[in-house]
Amino acid sequence: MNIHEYQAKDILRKLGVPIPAGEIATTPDEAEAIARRIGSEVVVKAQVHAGGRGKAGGVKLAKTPQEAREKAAAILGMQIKGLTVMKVLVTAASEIASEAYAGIILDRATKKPVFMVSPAGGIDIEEVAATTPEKILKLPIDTRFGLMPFQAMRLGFFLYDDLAKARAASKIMQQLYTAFMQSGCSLAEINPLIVDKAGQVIALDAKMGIDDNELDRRPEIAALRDETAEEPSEVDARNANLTFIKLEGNVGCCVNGAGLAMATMDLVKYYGGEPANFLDIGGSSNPEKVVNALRIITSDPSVKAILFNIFGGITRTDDVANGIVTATKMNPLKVPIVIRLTGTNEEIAMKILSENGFSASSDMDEAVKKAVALATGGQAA
Amino acid sequence: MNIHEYQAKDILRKLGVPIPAGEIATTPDEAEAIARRIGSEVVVKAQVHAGGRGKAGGVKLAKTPQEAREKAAAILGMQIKGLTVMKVLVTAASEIASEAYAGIILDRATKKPVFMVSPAGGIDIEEVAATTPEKILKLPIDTRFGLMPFQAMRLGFFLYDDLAKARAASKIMQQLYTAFMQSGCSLAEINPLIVDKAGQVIALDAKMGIDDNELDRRPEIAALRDETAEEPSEVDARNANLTFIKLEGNVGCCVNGAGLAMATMDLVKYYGGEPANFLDIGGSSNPEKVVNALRIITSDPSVKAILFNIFGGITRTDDVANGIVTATKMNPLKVPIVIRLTGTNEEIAMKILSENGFSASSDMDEAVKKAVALATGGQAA
Amino acid sequence: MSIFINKQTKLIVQGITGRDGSFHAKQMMEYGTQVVGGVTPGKGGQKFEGTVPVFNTVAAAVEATGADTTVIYVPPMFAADAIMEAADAGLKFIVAITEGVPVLDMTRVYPYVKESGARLLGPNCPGLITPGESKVGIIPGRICAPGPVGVVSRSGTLTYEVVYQLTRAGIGQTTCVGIGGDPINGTNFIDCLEAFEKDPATKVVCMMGEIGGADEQNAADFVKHHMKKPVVGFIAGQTAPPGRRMGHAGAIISGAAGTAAEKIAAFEAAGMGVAKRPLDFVELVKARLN
Amino acid sequence: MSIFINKQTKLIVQGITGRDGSFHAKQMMEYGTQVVGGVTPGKGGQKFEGTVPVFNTVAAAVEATGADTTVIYVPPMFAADAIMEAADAGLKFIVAITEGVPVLDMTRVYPYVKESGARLLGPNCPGLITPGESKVGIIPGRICAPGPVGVVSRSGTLTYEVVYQLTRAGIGQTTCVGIGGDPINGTNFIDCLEAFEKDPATKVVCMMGEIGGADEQNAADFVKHHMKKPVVGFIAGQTAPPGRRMGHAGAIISGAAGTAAEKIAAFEAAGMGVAKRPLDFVELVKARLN
Repeated sequence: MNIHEYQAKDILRKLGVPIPAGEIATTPDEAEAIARRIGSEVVVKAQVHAGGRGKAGGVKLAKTPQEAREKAAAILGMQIKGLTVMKVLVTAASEIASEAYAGIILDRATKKPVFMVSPAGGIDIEEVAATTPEKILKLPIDTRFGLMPFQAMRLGFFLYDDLAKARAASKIMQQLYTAFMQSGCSLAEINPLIVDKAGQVIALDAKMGIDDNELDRRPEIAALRDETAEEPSEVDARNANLTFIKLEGNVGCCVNGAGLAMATMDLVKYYGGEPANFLDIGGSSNPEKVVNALRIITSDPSVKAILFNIFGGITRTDDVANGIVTATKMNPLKVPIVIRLTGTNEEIAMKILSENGFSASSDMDEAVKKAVALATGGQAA
Repeated sequence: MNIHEYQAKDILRKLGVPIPAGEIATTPDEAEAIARRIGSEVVVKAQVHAGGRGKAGGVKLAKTPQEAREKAAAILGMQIKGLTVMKVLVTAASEIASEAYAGIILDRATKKPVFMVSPAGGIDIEEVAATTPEKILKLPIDTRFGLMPFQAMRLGFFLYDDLAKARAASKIMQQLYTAFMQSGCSLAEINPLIVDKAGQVIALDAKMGIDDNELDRRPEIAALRDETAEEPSEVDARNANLTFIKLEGNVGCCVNGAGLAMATMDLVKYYGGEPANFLDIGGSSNPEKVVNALRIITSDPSVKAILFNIFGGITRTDDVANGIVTATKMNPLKVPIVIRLTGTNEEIAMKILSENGFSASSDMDEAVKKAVALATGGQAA
Repeated sequence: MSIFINKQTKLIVQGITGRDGSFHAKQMMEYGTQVVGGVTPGKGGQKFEGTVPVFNTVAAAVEATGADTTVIYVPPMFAADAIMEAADAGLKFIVAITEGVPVLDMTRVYPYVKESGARLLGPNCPGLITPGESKVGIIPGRICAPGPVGVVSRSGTLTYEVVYQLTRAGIGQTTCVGIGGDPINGTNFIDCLEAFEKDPATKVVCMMGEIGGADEQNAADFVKHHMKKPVVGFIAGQTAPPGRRMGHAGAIISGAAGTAAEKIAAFEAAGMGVAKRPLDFVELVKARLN
Repeated sequence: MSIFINKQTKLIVQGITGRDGSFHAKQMMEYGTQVVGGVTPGKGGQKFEGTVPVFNTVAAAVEATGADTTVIYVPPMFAADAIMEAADAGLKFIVAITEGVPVLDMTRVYPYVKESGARLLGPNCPGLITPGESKVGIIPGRICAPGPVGVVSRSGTLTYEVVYQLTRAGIGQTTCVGIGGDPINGTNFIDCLEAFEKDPATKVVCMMGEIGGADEQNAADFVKHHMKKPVVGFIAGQTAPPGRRMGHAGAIISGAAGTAAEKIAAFEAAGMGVAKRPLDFVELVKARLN
């Protein structure tokens, strides 16, 4: 789960990280009022779960409250990478003397959170890593010990030669690490971490990604989810306990298991089609899940054919068959459906389906080929 | 540093450990008032840094507030192992169904805090360990991971078969461990941990020893020190940054270094004397320390001779010599002094001493023999 | 022969009285796995299915039964503790089925288990099966058959699909291992490849990877430098968009890293057979068995 | 020959610009120790005594100087971090002089250092000296002389006393090691005895223990079963009362355990020479050198 810049900043500010004053606005009026309260030049920043806001025109400097209103009016409602901007952060502008980068990612290779810091901040850190790797210090953190003081100081000295700045940065590193651990992050970054004209080390932007598995035990973090900033069908799927990702194709896929779901999508492509989605109904075989899955798939107008691929292990294929029958009775399908079922209770499932006018196959390749043909204008068998 | 039962209970109570209501009294009046507030049978318990209070008559049941006053009057002012009782804890009496023991000690063999629990509580745990070791579970805790839930449950199930009681005990184990770590303990124990007639698991007594090295960073724990409960000469020495322990003999010892100090005491004994104290002036050679050391040694009326044994490494022996001269000018000695000095600036030290009428030797055995002879009625050379 | 488990494996089930634990414990017992005990705090002293003793703690279960292996079906927030309890109790092989374990928990679990000398499989994995001998986890026994092929995969149902195709084609398996789809897990491809290389009964290895991370690339490197036996590989997620987690916490393309193309190229560079679709395994394995 | 340090030892000093650190760095340099660098955060780039480069971090110091050993003079609340920084930077021998380190800190430091593969001496120790070659710590150089006796002790000035008596009697030392008086320390008697046993130049070992714990008893056991060289032992604290900490955090008799009598009995059972007073070492060693 991603949270917004302003939410990440709230978390960091509470832990003591120096961050310029700022408030969230959903209307130009509010933006103007906030700018007036701040009483200096402000920056108006689109709050969306997408990178490249700056290039897309989602970040603007405003010298006066009136100007803040105008910039907010321009940014609110704009589309950035397909997402509509619903909120802007209005925050005091800083005079930047130098920009650095500080981030932590949960790294699968070292099996640890890894700090990455670079005095070359403000730009894409992956580009720094590719072009000038010597400008990045990567420091894996053993969570049994936490971020030790000497490590924090080493990170600080990598950014700044001056003791006072290195100390200030090392304190921010401790706070960023605390935020990372307390919030259950998979990613937390401050970019840019600046030194202002007065010599203060300040976080100007912040980003956090949360491990979804942490949300159950961190209700205060789970509450930060902003469903208005997400694809509605994905919100719908998540609330139905389905894993769903919308794609650009026209073959709607419904599969049990993530690996098989990906393999099914790949096979669609292999036979010349394009998958409309990733959808994993998971291990349990609750017919209601199937009903929800069909609703979500069919709500996408670009879907021209639906493909079920179910390998019954724990999943009982008769439950899936019952789900399909129920769902299509409630909402008759407007596009053809191709069903592949095999494994647990396969015979019962086949019987249920044929009694209700559906045909089904036990062969994956055959089913995929048929679905692709239907989506591209062929006929169901 | 030891803290009192009531202080240990306050720490545990704040962490959620169930503990009967209780307050501290320094007069019989206060004890009566507290018993009245509690409104049930109470126990009046002497607060001293000594074991065996019960056997010494320092713990009494009182059925009425009037009786609490009487018991408090009897206990306040009594001597337990040489320490005067200045305070009593007046606490609600519990109906005991069973007694268990739970403790944590910092164990040098495993280099870890080790939990010890036993369903045979209320008595001396060392005796349980000696006679029925199968009734003790010893569980070393890796502080990198802390007390893990499964360990706490294992401790709980060792005490109680019943799930509810095992869970309650495991929660208390977590709280005890937290107290141990947060307070910088070397020992923390609950003895007895009881089940009352209502089936509740409750801590009836608590004891904590703090690692002296922790006090600098834990001012709130350091503030719990009760100097009225300690030997006055030891309090005096600690405030002068000296390590001092009063003993029963008559040869006052002043040495630099703990190992050499013990070896010097042993040598006093070897030559037929008895050391009056352990005193380590430490590695630095501040003349003021020597002045304080002499003041503390001579304040003990049983001291019949004073022995200095200084091996000058970091310690400059001329500083020690100057300290002796200054101290004896301020307060002329009433008992003979024998001085052994060797090492750094030995020649200067010897000159200072002889100019001021002291003789000194560089041989440890010779000096010790002479001091013993003087203390037992012989003459200084 | 086989890897990790066989007829002698003595298993305890952590969470044996729970919904998933009890269901799969029965399935494993029916398959022939020696289920010697179970653990559920507070149910110590009971018997599961009238025969299997239940204990309050893993330590007590191990002491009473001499178990060497455990399988864990406990809710995600308790899984890290359950794994560490198993390692602490001296179990040498720990299979964690639980899905949804926080990754930060695993950053502590991993070094703990390693220090204890145990092997962890999972979490978020289907377990493993040595057909005809023992199964630990949730892989359906009836799709497998004994034979000469080692199978290792990050996925559950995709494994079933491939194993099912192999079995239907008359090709049995030594052991089928699902290592799980989480970013940090206890046993990786290389651990399994190494074990299959050493197992005399295994003649060919099938390996099903997916997008995300570099485990498959590292495995390909291992195949190239340390394996004599032929390996056939597959990567799921060729159509996955970057930056989106495809169900498994570990199945995510970060920037330009962890793509299917990159992994397939690594397989090819290692001289491995590459299955373009699950069905291809059958012919590729057949060709390498002869 | 010697143990742990010699002419080749390349040392950095953590806390080199502090009061104790600067004093002893000079002493070590005067004795001939190769002090190749120092560490004080914020003083990176300076030179100590005009010659020794100072760095902000241990990592930078090690990278620039190739040091293999460090000696730590930092305040007690920072000592644990300093030790872990040294281990993290790849130093193989870490000598921590600092007194007053909280014991709970050491419960984390000890496994950290162990995992790193480094050896820690101390904390709360005087360090060690290989007479005529190198000294690391605070043992006064002029009381030592090269020769065939290995010395290991929990105490500082008591070590000086014994070494002084030996040197005055014409008996020199291979290496004198002070392991420190804390309950948890990095190197114990057995580690040193093992090293002395392997060192061809060491002919006799002197060991000064004290009350508290069971290290001396364990060491006696080691002498009995694993050493060919003669060992002479002494225990300080025969007159110490139970339950009182005699200066050193570790010098405390708990109940009936850790008494001097118990330890001396262990020495005798191991066939060791037992010095009743420090002076006795001279004759006992002499007898064993011939």
